[in-house]
Amino acid sequence: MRKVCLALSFLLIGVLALPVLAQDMETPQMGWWDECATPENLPDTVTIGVVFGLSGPISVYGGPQQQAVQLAVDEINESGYLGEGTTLVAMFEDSAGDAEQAIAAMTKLVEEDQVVAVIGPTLSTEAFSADPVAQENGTVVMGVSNTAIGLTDMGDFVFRDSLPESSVIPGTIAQATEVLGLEKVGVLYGNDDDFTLSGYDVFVQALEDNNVAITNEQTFARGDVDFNPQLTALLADEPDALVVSALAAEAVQIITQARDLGYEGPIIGGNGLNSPSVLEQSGDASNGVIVGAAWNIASPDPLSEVWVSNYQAAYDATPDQFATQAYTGAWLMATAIRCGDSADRTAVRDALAAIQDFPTPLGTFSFDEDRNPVHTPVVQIAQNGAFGVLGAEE
Amino acid sequence: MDTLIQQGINAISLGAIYSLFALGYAMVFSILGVLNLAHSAIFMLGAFFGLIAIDQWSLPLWLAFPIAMLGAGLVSVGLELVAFRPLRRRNAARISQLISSIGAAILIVNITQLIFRQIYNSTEAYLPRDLIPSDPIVIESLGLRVQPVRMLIVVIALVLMVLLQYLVNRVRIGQHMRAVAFNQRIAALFGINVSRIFIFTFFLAGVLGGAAGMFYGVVFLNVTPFIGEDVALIGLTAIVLGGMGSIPGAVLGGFLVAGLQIFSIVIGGSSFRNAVVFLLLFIILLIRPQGLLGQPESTRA
Amino acid sequence: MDAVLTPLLDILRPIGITEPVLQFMLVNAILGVSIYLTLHAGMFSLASAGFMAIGAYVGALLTQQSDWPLWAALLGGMAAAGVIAVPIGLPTLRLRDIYLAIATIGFGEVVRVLILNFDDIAASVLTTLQGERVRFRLIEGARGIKGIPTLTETWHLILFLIVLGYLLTRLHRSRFGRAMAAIRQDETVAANMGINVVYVKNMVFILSAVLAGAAGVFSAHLTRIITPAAFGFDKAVDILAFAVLGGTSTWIGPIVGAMVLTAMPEVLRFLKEFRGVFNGLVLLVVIVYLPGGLVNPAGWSRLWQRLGRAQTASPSPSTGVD
Amino acid sequence: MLELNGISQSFGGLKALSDVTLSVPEQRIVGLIGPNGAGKTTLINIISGLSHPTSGSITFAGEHLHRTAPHHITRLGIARTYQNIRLFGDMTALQNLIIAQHARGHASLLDAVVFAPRYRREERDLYQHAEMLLERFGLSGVAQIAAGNLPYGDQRRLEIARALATRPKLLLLDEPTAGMNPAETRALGEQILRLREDGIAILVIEHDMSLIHQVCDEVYVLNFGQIISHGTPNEIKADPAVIEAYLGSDDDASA
Repeated sequence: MRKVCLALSFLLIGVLALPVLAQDMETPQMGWWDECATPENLPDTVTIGVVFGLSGPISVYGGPQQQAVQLAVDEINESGYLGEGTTLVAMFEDSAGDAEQAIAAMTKLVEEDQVVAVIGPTLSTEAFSADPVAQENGTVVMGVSNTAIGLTDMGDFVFRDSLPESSVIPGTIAQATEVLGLEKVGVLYGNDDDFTLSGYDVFVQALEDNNVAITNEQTFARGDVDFNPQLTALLADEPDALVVSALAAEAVQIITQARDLGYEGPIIGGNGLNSPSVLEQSGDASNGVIVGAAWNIASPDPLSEVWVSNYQAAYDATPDQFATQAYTGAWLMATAIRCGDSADRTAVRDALAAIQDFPTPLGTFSFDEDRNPVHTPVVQIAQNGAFGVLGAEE
Repeated sequence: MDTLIQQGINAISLGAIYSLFALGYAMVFSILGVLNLAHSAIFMLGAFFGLIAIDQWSLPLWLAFPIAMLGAGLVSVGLELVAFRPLRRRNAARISQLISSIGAAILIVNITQLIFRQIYNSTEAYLPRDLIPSDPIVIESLGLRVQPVRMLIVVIALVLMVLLQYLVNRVRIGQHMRAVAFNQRIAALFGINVSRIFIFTFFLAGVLGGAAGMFYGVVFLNVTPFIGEDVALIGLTAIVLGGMGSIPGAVLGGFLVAGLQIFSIVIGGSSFRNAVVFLLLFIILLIRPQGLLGQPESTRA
Repeated sequence: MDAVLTPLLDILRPIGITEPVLQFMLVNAILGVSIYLTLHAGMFSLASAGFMAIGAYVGALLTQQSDWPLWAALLGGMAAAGVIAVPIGLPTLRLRDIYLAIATIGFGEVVRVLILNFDDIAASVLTTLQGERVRFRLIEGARGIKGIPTLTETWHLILFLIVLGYLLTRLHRSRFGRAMAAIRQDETVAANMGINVVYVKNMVFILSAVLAGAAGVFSAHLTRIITPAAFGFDKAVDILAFAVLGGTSTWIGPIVGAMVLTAMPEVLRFLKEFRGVFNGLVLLVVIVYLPGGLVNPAGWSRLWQRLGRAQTASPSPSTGVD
Repeated sequence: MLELNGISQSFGGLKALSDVTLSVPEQRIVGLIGPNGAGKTTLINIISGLSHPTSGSITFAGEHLHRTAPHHITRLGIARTYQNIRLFGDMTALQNLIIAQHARGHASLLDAVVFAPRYRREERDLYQHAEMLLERFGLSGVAQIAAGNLPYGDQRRLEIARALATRPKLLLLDEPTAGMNPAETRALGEQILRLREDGIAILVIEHDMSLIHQVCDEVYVLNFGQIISHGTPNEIKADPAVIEAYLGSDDDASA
């Protein structure tokens, strides 16, 4: 299996060097999926709406997400994925991380612009505000970074391609406990943020399930930059590992400051720590950071590698997990439109729900009956500035 | 005990940043009687200019630092000219000036956001990690680990504060500032160019705010157009705690808020730290409505 | 009601104001009036965001957990905000100006922190009482209360504002309203005129809290989810901007200010990434040229005169820069 | 009517008043004179409840005023004016007089909302009384002008009218003629005398001795926080202690 992958990777590098050839050769790249025929009944333009946090602090995530979707849309149009003469248009709206603006943006897209489907919003809290607007209008809305529990319970038009924390973290803890022999840990989490707090909930449950004791819990608030007080308190108990539920910017600080305080043990994190900036910015300090996530930049999946290099070529930056999920989301949406051969909202919903075993940068992707994603998360450990599979070394 | 000393050092270095930031607020307030809510944007610009100087122009830190301060100072003067002076001319209520400063802050943050996107294709960027040697100074006997950058900040902050104190008390323009703060009309009668003093005050406030922002960037490396929001409320709390418009009060307030935040984490966990800060503020205001080092209100009337 | 609303929305929709936007404009108008009341009695209070949070949480719990109808939850949320305003106002309203502003912001911050930690506090209290570990989830901290039914309808808000407008006109013609105005102008003299300053200030503070509570209930039943982050320092400053941009000389001002400031980001959506820059620019320019706010005839006529002068003197360009 | 007994007041070690005993009988006009900084305004502030004495007692119409709130004192029947005019500048002259009748009214906010008969009757009465006062002080013509825009003399008279609008039994006037010319002063004196006929007792602080002579039944002299003399205007004028107190001071006491 591994050999096949390796071979594919080599092939891919060659393909990248000769993009023109790639089209002809039908090598693994997005859009390569032969389960449904090229659509014939689509209008000249199919417009999908995209709601991301493009201004304010949330734009750190929303900005790359927008670029990812745009990249996907360009690829889809160039490859004629929706058939000759059909152009996919993404209409972007900013929600600024604010529930009211998310509702307004969603209403504008769904009711005024009459888009076929919507991707977004960036935050779970925005999704809980705005997704019902789409649901009430019988329009598909797909979260690409919403990890909160119960999101898709809002209705049969609500989808997401982002693995909820509850599908990622338990595996991470189980594996880490096994490999590292954890007995007691200190927990540090952001308690004023939905994302980090839900992550904390799942961590605590998972630690309990694996009989790992929690010596001390500390919290921080979004925008905090000095974690010395919390870390000093946590490290006083000499834990086997630090468990951290934080977003990227805070995670960098936590990792570097913990190392500065002399802590050398493992640091276990969730989705939030899974950002290229975490590794880049914390340098050697990141050695021993264990991350369970839906996707990682080091993923050996050939589609993932193509995606990363395309993104780098287009924007001169490395994509993070949320951007990858946004990119995948756009492709999933296009695939639903293609396979449904219709720009009708309900047809798109049905076609999307039917997607099974679709090859994506996230791995082989399916929706379950609750419109949640099914694919294998990865548990990885940072060594010398790069991620490797946990337990695989030595 | 070891942790307590360690936390004490944390509190002092954080307090130094808060104090420098709060000083700018306090100086503008002492002269105008108006809160400059755009001061947090100036703080952010300090970090931003520092980032540009180091990351884009590859300048050394010792050169980037004055550039950040100067840049922040100049934008601060721009604030006075655009957001405050026209309103003063129209005898507008102070509350209108407060709102115009909010408008200016929104403007600055959004423009910075656009520039960020242009340069970094993102709304965040990081200062290089090896800017200052990060090997901590270890004092084994006390079990202490101190990052050099933190010591550096405390030292530079103290130097800046002493310089400011000297300027205000010993130099002519500083004395003119105090005269204008005491009574504009009388100061004008004595031949002091009041509008020049305003500009100078805004410049100084901007320089100090920019320095605080630059420190913040150097310590925490992560720079975004929004870091001002993190300190806006803290700075306000510091000057109210210390006494509005009092320069030593702002310094005291800054250290006090930092100390409280950190020790409430040590004692009761970090969930309540801002609540603890505000409860203390509340109690102090009820006992001393003018803040710790502020002048009683009756003397201003 | 629909007969009026539908054509109104048909006019507004092309410029970007859909029904939800209109609803938030109206909710914010209530908040504008809330802070206007305190400003009109000379109190620089920024507590409205905190009281809005209290109203939102109480109202949401009442409809969601106890199945109360909206009108009952509205009364519940208003009452809760009003009751909490009493112990807050009594000590705090002795402070003035910026000190009062900071103390009330502190109140909002404490409310926010309490909401974040409410479940933990309750859990630890229950744990000590019962002697075994108890898990408690009600307020949900930063996760927010989700799935709040969208019970607020546009006509509720319009009706509420109409009634509020009537009450405000009557207020200004009542003893109480005149006492408020007197306190704003000179607290000492007002006391010497036989006005019980402490009583009036506290009553106004309570009324302001009750209105903010109402806005909170309405808002919670529009946004479907409430999180403490929505009621922080930013919100407090926003509410202040509603009142000041609109102008505080009449009660119309804060309503207009709130509606304009709420609509602006939506109307400016076509500017894409320049939206935020323009938003700040508009706020700055309006307040610089109309320091008394949008609803302030004297300010407009002064501006008109200035423009007229600038035009007649246009040959020399320097006058425009002045 | 008003009895001050051994009033002392100190501000942080500084003694502003010491052992001041003074009384204002019913239907009398009592003058209070003294050099600048003698503590006259401090005394008025204490009587009107703005500050509380360190020691001593105040009785008004048989009631003991101990730490009584200012609005309560007004309701008991004491009204005052201010040395530097403190009108509600943004409001019209008429509105100033309406507000001053606050304690007279009883209509609640609810009455105003539903236009209760009580509210309408009360409003009518308030406006009538206000208009009566405006006429009495020759201000009818400026009723609708913002108080802050009135000429100085009008402002002085409006302030007295506003004090009267609270329907006091005792009126405290703090330098009512400051800034007026002799003719205006004379006219104001006439009006003060007429107030006495209406049954109002008056305590007047003045520098202008001509007014004191014109209106006062008796005079107290305050110097360095102490009463140094008490008697009829003529007795005071002859008191050597008073002359000494004023000597050397660049005061306009003899004007």
